[in-house]
Amino acid sequence: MNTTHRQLVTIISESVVEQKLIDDIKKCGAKGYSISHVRGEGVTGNRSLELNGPSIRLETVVTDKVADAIMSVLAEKYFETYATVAWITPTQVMRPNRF
Amino acid sequence: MNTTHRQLVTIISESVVEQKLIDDIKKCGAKGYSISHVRGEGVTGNRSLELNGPSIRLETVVTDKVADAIMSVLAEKYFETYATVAWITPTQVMRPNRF
Amino acid sequence: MNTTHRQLVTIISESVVEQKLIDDIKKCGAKGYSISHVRGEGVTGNRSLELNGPSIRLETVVTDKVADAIMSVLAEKYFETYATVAWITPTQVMRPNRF
Amino acid sequence: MIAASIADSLLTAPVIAFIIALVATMLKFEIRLPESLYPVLSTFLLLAIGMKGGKALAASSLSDIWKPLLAALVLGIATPLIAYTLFRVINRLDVVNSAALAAHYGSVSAVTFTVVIATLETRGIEYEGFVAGLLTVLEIVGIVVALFLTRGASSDTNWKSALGEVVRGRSIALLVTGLAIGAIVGAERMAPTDPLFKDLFAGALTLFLIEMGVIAAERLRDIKSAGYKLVLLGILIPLINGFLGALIGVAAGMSTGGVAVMATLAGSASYIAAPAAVRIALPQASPGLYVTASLGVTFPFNLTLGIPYYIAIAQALT
Amino acid sequence: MIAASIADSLLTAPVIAFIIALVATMLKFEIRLPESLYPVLSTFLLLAIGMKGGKALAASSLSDIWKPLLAALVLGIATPLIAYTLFRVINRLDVVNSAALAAHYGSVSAVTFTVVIATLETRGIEYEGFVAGLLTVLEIVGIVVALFLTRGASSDTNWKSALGEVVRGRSIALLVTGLAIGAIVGAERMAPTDPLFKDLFAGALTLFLIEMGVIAAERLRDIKSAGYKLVLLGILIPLINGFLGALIGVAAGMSTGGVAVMATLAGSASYIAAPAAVRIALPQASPGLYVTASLGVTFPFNLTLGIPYYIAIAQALT
Amino acid sequence: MIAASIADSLLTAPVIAFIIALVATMLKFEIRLPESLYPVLSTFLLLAIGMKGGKALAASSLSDIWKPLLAALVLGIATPLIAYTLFRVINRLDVVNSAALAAHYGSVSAVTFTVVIATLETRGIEYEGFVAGLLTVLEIVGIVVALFLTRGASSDTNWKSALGEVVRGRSIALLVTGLAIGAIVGAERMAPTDPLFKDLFAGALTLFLIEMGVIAAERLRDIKSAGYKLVLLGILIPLINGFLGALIGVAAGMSTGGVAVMATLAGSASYIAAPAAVRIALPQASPGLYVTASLGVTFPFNLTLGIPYYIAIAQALT
Ligand SMILES: Nc1ncnc2c1ncn2[C@@H]1O[C@H](COP(=O)(O)O)[C@@H](O)[C@H]1O
Ligand SMILES: Nc1ncnc2c1ncn2[C@@H]1O[C@H](COP(=O)(O)O)[C@@H](O)[C@H]1O
Ligand SMILES: Nc1ncnc2c1ncn2[C@@H]1O[C@H](COP(=O)(O)O)[C@@H](O)[C@H]1O
Ligand code: NA
Ligand code: NA
Ligand code: NA
Repeated sequence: MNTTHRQLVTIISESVVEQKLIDDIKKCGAKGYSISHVRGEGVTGNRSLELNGPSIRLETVVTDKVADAIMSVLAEKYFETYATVAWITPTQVMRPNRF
Repeated sequence: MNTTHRQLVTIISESVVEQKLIDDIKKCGAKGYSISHVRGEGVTGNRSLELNGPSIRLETVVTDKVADAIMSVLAEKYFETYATVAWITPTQVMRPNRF
Repeated sequence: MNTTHRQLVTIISESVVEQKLIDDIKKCGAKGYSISHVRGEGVTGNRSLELNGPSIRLETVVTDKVADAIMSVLAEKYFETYATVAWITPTQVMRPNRF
Repeated sequence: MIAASIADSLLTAPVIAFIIALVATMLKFEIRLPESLYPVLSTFLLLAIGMKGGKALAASSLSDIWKPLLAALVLGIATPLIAYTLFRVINRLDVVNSAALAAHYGSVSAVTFTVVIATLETRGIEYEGFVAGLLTVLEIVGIVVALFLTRGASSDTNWKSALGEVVRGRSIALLVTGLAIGAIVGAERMAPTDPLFKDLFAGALTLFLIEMGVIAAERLRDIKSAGYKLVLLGILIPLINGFLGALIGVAAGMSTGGVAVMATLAGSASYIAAPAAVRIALPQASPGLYVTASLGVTFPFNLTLGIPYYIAIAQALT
Repeated sequence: MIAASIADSLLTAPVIAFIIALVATMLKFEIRLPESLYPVLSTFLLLAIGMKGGKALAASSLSDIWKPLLAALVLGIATPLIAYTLFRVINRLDVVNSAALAAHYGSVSAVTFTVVIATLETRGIEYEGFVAGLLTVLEIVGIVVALFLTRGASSDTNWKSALGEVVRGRSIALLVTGLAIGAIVGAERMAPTDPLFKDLFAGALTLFLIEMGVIAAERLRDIKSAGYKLVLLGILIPLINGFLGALIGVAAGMSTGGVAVMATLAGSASYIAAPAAVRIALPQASPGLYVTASLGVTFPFNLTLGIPYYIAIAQALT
Repeated sequence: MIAASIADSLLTAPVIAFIIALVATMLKFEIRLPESLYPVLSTFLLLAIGMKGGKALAASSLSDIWKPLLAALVLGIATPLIAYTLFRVINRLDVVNSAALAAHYGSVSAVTFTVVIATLETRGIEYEGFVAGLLTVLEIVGIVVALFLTRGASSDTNWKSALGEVVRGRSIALLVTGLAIGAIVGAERMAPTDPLFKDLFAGALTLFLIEMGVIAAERLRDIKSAGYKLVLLGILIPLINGFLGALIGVAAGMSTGGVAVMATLAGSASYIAAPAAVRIALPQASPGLYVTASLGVTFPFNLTLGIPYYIAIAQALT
């Protein structure tokens, strides 16, 4: 089977930033993403906006370069400001041009 | 701690194919799976069947061989026909005979 | 981009054990976690407590040492007793002190 | 008089709710109902329609029902064939896409059915209570006939699972469950549940049509890429099939309201059962065509102009 | 006359809905209600039962209540012991599994309670309004007594969290919240909320029992592997405990309806609070046994034959 | 007499439900409603308020409305400025946090509005039906004015998306949708939907306030870290703004009930629209301050003591 290396970037953040975050990862070059919801705890324990719904969990499979760009944007605009956590996992995909 | 290598296969597809997809991964040798729901965007932007519910996200931890078989089935029966995306991540498990 | 290695531990278990499981992973040293819900099938097919809600899916990004500790606790207190499955995936994070 | 009839049909809470939601969504207002409400409301409406029909069935004899039932079967065969022919000839679509669309126009929209029922009641026009039974029959037959047109094109396994999908699927299952409960328990013993299943019906339908307005607005955006011929047929087929439905309803000896319901059933297009079945049985057909036609064109047309038209023919013919 | 009473109890919307859903699910029809509806309906029913009981409590004096309350406590101790003994002796189960099952039969099913209340009202049989308070007491006591039987077998921490689970858990918490609201606000000032909490009650129960029928059908499939003795005891224990409940109800000086409710509470088995508590406190006990017995056998039995039986004994004894 | 008025306001089902839920949650009882119910109830309440207002609007002329509308605009400008000044001067907060808080006190709480309406109806005090329209205006204006105070501090893009968030956001969108449906369809043709949107209103509000009690209890825990000055202002500002609202309502020639509503709108603080807008526009402001103040202090205060106070001033001034 013929697979190619890509990165899976998983981001947990406040639900109010959903649209903003989608715009930002697209600008970084992400061609697709999937969103679900999670609840949890972290260092800040910042649950302030629960009223607007539980946290979002966004995952996007992208190239190394796009993954880098997304992490930079997160560091610049999200980590300080919103309760945000992110991690990158190496993955293999078929149809590499789709990611 | 004594862990063994396995593959985590994550598949995002249309909700109408849920039963079909479960049958297919079982035929490939998957011994278990977990399903949740996501919404998102991709290359085709194919949201045509949203009325029947949001996309499914299926994950299954399997051996390398089974992962290969699943990807082949996806390539053959799903990638062209249904809005489907999949990726494979290397993982470690205990109790390897369960996967 | 400056990232550090961490482990993503993903645990699927019965919803009744949620609080217990959270307490246990915190004791092992996890600084945060995210929970969502899944349905699925496995070897035991143990769906006995569905009435109390679908399975939980807990993910926590931790150091190698904490990941080891969590797997040991699972082996000791969960694998035999509750319908539980878990896997570990290597990941990269920024802000390593948060995990 | 037709203008007054149109106004009468339009100025009900459900229809106005639909139009306002459609316009508001096009203006980018966020009025989507909570995710969990859509399946709850559709479950409620299907069960409630079924119970109502079941109570009426319990009070009917076979001699009341057999002619309308036969009429429904005839419509279930005729309407998809008419739709198929028109899509092939006028829209020059291939076999598979034409059959996919035919499955939608051969089947029915339970919501459109519900709105015509609510409109008849508001306007005080009587109809046969057992029509919910006909809805159930028509929902299945039309899809089966249309899929039959493509036997060659789709593999056997797909066929079976697609049919299972329709027959055992939620919408038929809930309608039949409601019918059975209503028929066995009977109107009198059902009375304690009336505050839920009867009194809340119009309000629930209004809420549901807010969501449908949002969904239809999203579909409207795809109309341009679908082409003007699809839009044309999305209006023409309801006019033709609806007229045929009215004629056959008259032939079956139904009342004015019953004829209007038959016309509406014949003229409406499925956008829940049919897409799910077609996606499984004919995966190569384009959802961009069939969902846009049934949900983006025919559904809004029926809700606003179609229903007054069906009622008007029914009144002219009976 | 018993046959007529059975027919009278069976032919209500909730019970028929349960049976039809059970049969339809066994025939593989997909009538599962939307996922989000189950918790909403159970919350609604618990709050509504509580409010009703609270209004009645506010109108009662301690002298009305103390005897039935004592009766409930006695039942909470006696019924799990009887169940425990029978499972040990007849079914030859080990201590842990017998205690796990005893916790279920010592506790109660709020839905079975709700159906007996609805049936009494349909048939015009009066009962003490404060029985919802007894439900709350019985739900806890039976579980505690049963878990007590296994002190050695389960670790201390599990004990505490299991008890916390039961006492502070959703079903008790919602019942008590409803009781408190009803008692403090009082019937007169609660009136504006009656269209929701009172009028919709029978309909909501009907909806809920559709879902319960689906769940019970899934459990029925496990019966074979559970063995015929479990099925036997799943019917015998309700008969015995129900009879005892009726006797103690009579001894407490309750009305015909009140005695029927006491019998039903004693004869019913928990399938929500008890499984959750037992899963935590006695993880080594097999859910395949206790969930199958309480939900697959006793619940359907009570809904169809048990309740008419309890009402019949109550009528014979008062 | 004020004591009687307080008792009259407190002893309604919604308020008692709120208090009991708040206390029960502090005692660690698990009475959180199912996750899916919160958005459904808030959608329902907003639409129902809107429809009611729409029906009243349809029956009003511009000459009835223009003065109250102007009054709402004046309040929308004055109340955030007062709040801003007090937080700056008394609580010595920085510009951004003061503006963030001002946005909350300049905007309104639809639930508090709903409770005052329900209370007025229970006590038989008349009010202008079109006040739901004023609610819509006030919800927006106050936030805009407050955000304007920080033009320098927040970037342009944030501004725009925050305003879009408010104007097109769910709560305004649902209110306006309800208003439009009610105004176009009219009271008479809306009647079939009354069992849902009118009769269930008080019950739905009661359910909703159970959930609000749980949420408020969780916020109460954060009060200590927020400081006593925040608590003080969370009570003082409603008293001041509410009094101002009553005065301006009298100046606009409104009825006793209308004046009470104006006072309540002015005195209430937003905890849905404002936090979402502020989180986007002023991410550096601390949610720990603004959510605690509006939801942990002002909301419970208004529900229990604020509303009787607003009604009392209205009765004194008219
Ligand atoms: N180590 C972690 N693993 C998984 N999820 C986390 C972790 N830390 C935080 N989260 C998630 O991110 C959210 C915000 O975290 P924080 O900003 O640290 O409060 C939490 O509510 C969790 O859902
Ligand atoms: N790069 C991606 N990363 C994560 N999820 C994706 C990605 N691309 C597509 N998806 C998901 O797969 C679904 C179908 O994608 P597509 O077939 O490309 O339209 C989308 O709706 C997303 O939920
Ligand atoms: N191989 C697997 N991959 C992903 N999820 C699994 C797998 N096996 C089991 N699960 C999940 O874990 C739950 C319990 O599994 P089990 O204890 O094997 O019955 C199942 O219901 C699934 O949700
Ligand atoms: Na049709
Ligand atoms: Na019992
Ligand atoms: Na205000």
